[in-house]
Amino acid sequence: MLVAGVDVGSTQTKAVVMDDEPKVIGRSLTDTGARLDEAAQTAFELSLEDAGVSEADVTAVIGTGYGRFRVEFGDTQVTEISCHARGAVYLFPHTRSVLDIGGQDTKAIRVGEVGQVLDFCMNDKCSAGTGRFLGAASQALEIPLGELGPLALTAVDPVTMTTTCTVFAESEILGWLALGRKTEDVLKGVHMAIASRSLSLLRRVGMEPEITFTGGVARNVAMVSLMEELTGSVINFSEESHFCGAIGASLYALDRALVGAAADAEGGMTP
Amino acid sequence: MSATVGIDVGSTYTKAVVTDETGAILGSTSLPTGYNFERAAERALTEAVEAADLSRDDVDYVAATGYGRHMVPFRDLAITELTCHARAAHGLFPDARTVLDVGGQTVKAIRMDGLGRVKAFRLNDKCAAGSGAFLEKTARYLGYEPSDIPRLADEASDPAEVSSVCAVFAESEVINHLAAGRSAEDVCAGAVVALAGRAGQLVKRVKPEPTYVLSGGLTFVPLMRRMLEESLKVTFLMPDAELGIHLGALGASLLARQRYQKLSELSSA
Amino acid sequence: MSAQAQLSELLDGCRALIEDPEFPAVRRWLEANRDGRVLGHFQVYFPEEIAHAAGMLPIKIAGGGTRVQIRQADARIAAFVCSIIRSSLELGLSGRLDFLSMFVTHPICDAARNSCGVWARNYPTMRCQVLYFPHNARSAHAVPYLRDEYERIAHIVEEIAGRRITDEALRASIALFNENRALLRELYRMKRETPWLVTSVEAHILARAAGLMPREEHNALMRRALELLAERDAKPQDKVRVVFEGGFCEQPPLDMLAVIQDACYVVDDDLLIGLRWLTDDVPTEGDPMTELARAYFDRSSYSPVQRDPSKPKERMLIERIQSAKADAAIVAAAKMCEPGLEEQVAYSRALDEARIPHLVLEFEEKMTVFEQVRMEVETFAESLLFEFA
Amino acid sequence: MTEADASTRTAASGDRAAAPHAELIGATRSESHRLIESWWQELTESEQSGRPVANVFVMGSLAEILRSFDIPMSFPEITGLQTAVRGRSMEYLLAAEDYGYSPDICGYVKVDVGLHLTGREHPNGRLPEPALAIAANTCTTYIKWAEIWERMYGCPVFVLDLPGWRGSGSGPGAEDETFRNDVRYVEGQLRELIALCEELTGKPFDVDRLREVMGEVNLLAGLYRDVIAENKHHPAPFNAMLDGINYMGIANAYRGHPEGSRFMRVALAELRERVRLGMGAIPEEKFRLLGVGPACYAQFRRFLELFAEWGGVFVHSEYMGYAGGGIDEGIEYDLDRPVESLAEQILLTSVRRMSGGIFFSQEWQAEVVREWDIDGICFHGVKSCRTVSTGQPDVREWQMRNHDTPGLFIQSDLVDGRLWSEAQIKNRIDAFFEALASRKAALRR
Repeated sequence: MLVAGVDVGSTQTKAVVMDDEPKVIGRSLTDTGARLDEAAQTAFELSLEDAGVSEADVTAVIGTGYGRFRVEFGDTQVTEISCHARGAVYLFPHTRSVLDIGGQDTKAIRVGEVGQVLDFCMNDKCSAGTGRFLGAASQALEIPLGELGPLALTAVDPVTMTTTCTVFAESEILGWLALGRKTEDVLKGVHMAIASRSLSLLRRVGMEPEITFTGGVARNVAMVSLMEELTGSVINFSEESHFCGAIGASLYALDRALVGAAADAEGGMTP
Repeated sequence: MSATVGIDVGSTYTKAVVTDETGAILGSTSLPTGYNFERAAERALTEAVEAADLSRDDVDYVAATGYGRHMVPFRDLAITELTCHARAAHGLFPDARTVLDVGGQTVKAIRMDGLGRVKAFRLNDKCAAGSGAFLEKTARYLGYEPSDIPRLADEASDPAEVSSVCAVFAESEVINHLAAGRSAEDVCAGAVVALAGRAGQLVKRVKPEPTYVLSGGLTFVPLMRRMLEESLKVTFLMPDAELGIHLGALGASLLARQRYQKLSELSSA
Repeated sequence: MSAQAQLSELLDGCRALIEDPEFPAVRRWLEANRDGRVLGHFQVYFPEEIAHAAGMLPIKIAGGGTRVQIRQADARIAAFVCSIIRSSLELGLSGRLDFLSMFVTHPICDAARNSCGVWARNYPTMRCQVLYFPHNARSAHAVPYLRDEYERIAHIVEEIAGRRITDEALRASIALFNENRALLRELYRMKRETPWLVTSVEAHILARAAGLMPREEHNALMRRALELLAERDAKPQDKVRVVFEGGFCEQPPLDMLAVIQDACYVVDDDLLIGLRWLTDDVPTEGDPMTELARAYFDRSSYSPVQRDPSKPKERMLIERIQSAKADAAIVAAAKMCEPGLEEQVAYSRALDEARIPHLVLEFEEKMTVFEQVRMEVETFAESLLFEFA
Repeated sequence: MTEADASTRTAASGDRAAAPHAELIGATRSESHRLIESWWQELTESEQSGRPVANVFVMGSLAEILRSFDIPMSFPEITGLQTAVRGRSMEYLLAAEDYGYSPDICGYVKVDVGLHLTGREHPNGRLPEPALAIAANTCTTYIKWAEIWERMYGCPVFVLDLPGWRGSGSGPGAEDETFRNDVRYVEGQLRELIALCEELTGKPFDVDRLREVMGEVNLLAGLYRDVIAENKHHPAPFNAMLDGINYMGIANAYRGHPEGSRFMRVALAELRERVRLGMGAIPEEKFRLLGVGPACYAQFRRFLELFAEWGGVFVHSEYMGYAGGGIDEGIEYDLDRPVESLAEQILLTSVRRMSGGIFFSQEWQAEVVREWDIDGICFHGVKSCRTVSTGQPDVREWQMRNHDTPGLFIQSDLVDGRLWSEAQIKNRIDAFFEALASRKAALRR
């Protein structure tokens, strides 16, 4: 039996195909762009290709992310909070706290052993779009997103960035540069601002180890090392972190498919 | 020949304008500021003077304005761009009393007197900042270039409502309109309507008087002007696009002239 | 060492003190007084004499400014609340206020009243108390009520300090704080009459230090500073004279004051008005507790968070502008500060009527970028000074 | 409140509410509509006739004294809410912001100022000029708000100091010395208000009329408590964030007026009929919620839909406590010493429910979760109101840590639609119910 999960984010759309072991057998990553329904369809088809299977082989599909309602071919939708929780525990079974710094929202989730959401909290209004701090820094400093982390780690005397508002992140970065501060010190300041805000969110849900990073920012080495320093515990992250939402969605799809199969076996209607 | 120069050192572009005793524009230039404000100002001065086919010692007074106005060592005076905008608007339209500048990061509303002197002004408050940048990001989300905004906005049938003042949430409203399948034209027009609404509100804060002048980067979108005129029930005079970019530098050059004349009267008296 | 060198050393020391979120002067006092107890009080005014008379050290808790990054307070405080509430809680949650035996806040605004609940939940052992100042100031019952309220706080202080507050001790404390207030009034006379001798930033640093060190030390420091300032040879500059209004609770960053003083002389302000709330000496005869309570109403300044019909705030502001012979006013308010932002409209309308030019500004204690503020302040000064601009 | 008490209470008053028939269903909404209509009529008639009207607030209106002088009361919080529910608040917000008020301050204040700046033309009728303003310190913005009218109309402003909860530890009890001092202070202030009302109306104070009004409040408060208690049943017969708003509106506007208690009896009869028929506030009740903080009135229908779609109903709300005037646990005025008892009870309800009750509400919330069998708490922070919103994240975490009660935290505003972000709020609400569903499934297994 095969299932799939499609995570339509504000900037990128991720899709994953899994078998019932469960194991990931196909994945894809595309830019979301203006037409979210098309992005979902394309990502799904690419993941099928990657898995070497056809759409008919897939029993259930679940959409997640902000564009979850545009996954018209999906059976139902589940929010990315539930999916990131489930996906994080799949990737790292001892996960008890999950942190996802997304393009629009930042989420801190406390999870049970089977990936159920025990408590969650998302960023409040004035600190929305934390994930864009790094985008603002990359634009202001003209340095590719991927290189920000390693450069920040070389900082000696980081600036203290006090702004909460993302709209002013760029002008605060330019302000520090205009005062002659070194690029890596400003960059570490940016990472510290994001890390301290994420810490506040984790504290709102009462964080417990192990902590797992999911979503795009998870691959930023400086963010991981900073959070390990601030939380005093190991942070799990992996190349697969980017697909955590889609993995979680496909696991929910698997639950649905298994329940359906059991019901069919008894001859009853799926609930 | 006695000329004066105004240099507007912006965070992205530096502009310079040379004017004669009558206030006529002899030459101007515009170049990327880069990282060194002083070098950009120096190059802008040289290019503008060349454009006016004058020499450096024809220049009797230099006024600097804009973000980097304090980092121009060879200036005679630093003046803020608000004061310069008002003076330039007065220079171009003598009976102008209210100026609205819809720029990239901030929106400025100014009321002035018959001599182009600033009487009252208001800038957008912190939560309404980043208006210009928001419009550019909206274009990118729609998969278009900022230069497409004017066309898109004009072709809209039913502008999507973008109600949030905060640029971060306005952006996510744009994304979610797309998620709900709204057309790029309607979403783009919605963003312009929101910005025009807030800029218009700012004008009311300075107890505006006719006649009205509109300037700033976002005026390249015709819908912006139409919405402002509709909501404020006024008609705006507008400098032509080329001159619009140089308003700050022009105002600085005209004020340099006034200051130079005052000093020469004092020294000869 | 020359007088000028001594002055800059004194001022640099003060600046380092007020910018150090670890409260070094308090820790030095605790080392010298092994069983000393410290009382922290939030904005705006607190009758510090009551704590001092029991041997406690009263300390003004007024936010962490640009030096404290918020790591824990945002887990407790919602968005849309001013920065001083958030950073003051952060000072506590990060352990920087572990020396406090008691923390007192006041019903100045809804955010401050609400945050006392947050402090109490997060510090079950620390005595968090609300000193309920009356807003029905002209009621015949207001002074006796406030006297009972001071008495209530005094009993808790006695219990913590392990020492009774005698009338003599209270009168002595009142005399000490009278002297401090007189020295601050002298500093503000200098700001009004010879603003070129002391900058707005320097005056603010000297005044703020009062709330961060034992008042005896601050009196000595102020006497020395005033002598050195008087000897300064600085010449007057052609600058606009303005009054800065809006610093009664959250403080504007020092760098913002620096931007303002580049363009204008700030000849009077309401910065940390709580430390100068009583405008002249509290009588040291009669029942000291009643004198303190009466002084709160009858010998006090004004602020958007005290309702007193006999002190209409717009008239008081215009009097402050006229007595300081200022040409204009900067009417500022902290972001998200409900009382400050509401009063800003009343002040602005009243100044329009009185034809006094004024600039409306928004600020936050944690601001580090001043591009827009600099443009607004310079434009304002230009429009007043240059007849051509 | 046993069944016997209820029937004796209704039988004693012997009106038609006792008969258990279908026409009871829906009676409450038409009654509240009629009463709000006639309250507005009294305001607009006073505006034309020049009869002195008092601007008051829901937390500490002192209706007891005003009604004994027959002074009509205008509630700007209620009239402000009404503009938002009818989708008309934006024009008044913009009028106030054009006048100079900041986007950061209370939306109710701005809607009210916008109304005054545009000739007091409210969608429901023309608001009168205030001849008197009463502002208790249960919310310091009340005092700033009254100062705005003071400047506009020069009307006298009476600030009522109600010293609140002094800090950690339990609130004051009746015997506590500080409380006795506070009661003396409040009683002194009430007598000063009585003198002010005598001057304003030219009528002498009538203590018997005050006793009569306070007796009515005792009745109203008892019935209001019984109405709230009906939601302990499964399914809950009314939605605290919808019908509850009507009950609070009447409890304020008709506090001390016979129509107030009569309305509560009609509501009680309908609720009991609904309980008897098993009629819930929403078709299929799956999740019982406690609401902390008000709703977003600029998107009122959508706000309720986002919860109802998941079968979520607000069974109780902190809002019905403090914004109902602090009578949700009944009031026992001692009519033999009216003014002193009024001072005592106003102070106790203020400390327990309206000031202390908001900042130290964690214990009360935990008790409500037990008694009303609540599945989760929805904390709705609004930019306008720092009184209710500032400490919400702390209380939410406290509830989870100490009682394992799930709490949702969402944010928007009371009346300012510009702060309603549909996608973000829906995302959080959906995730909350997904978690509640898996929690309930785990309990079943």
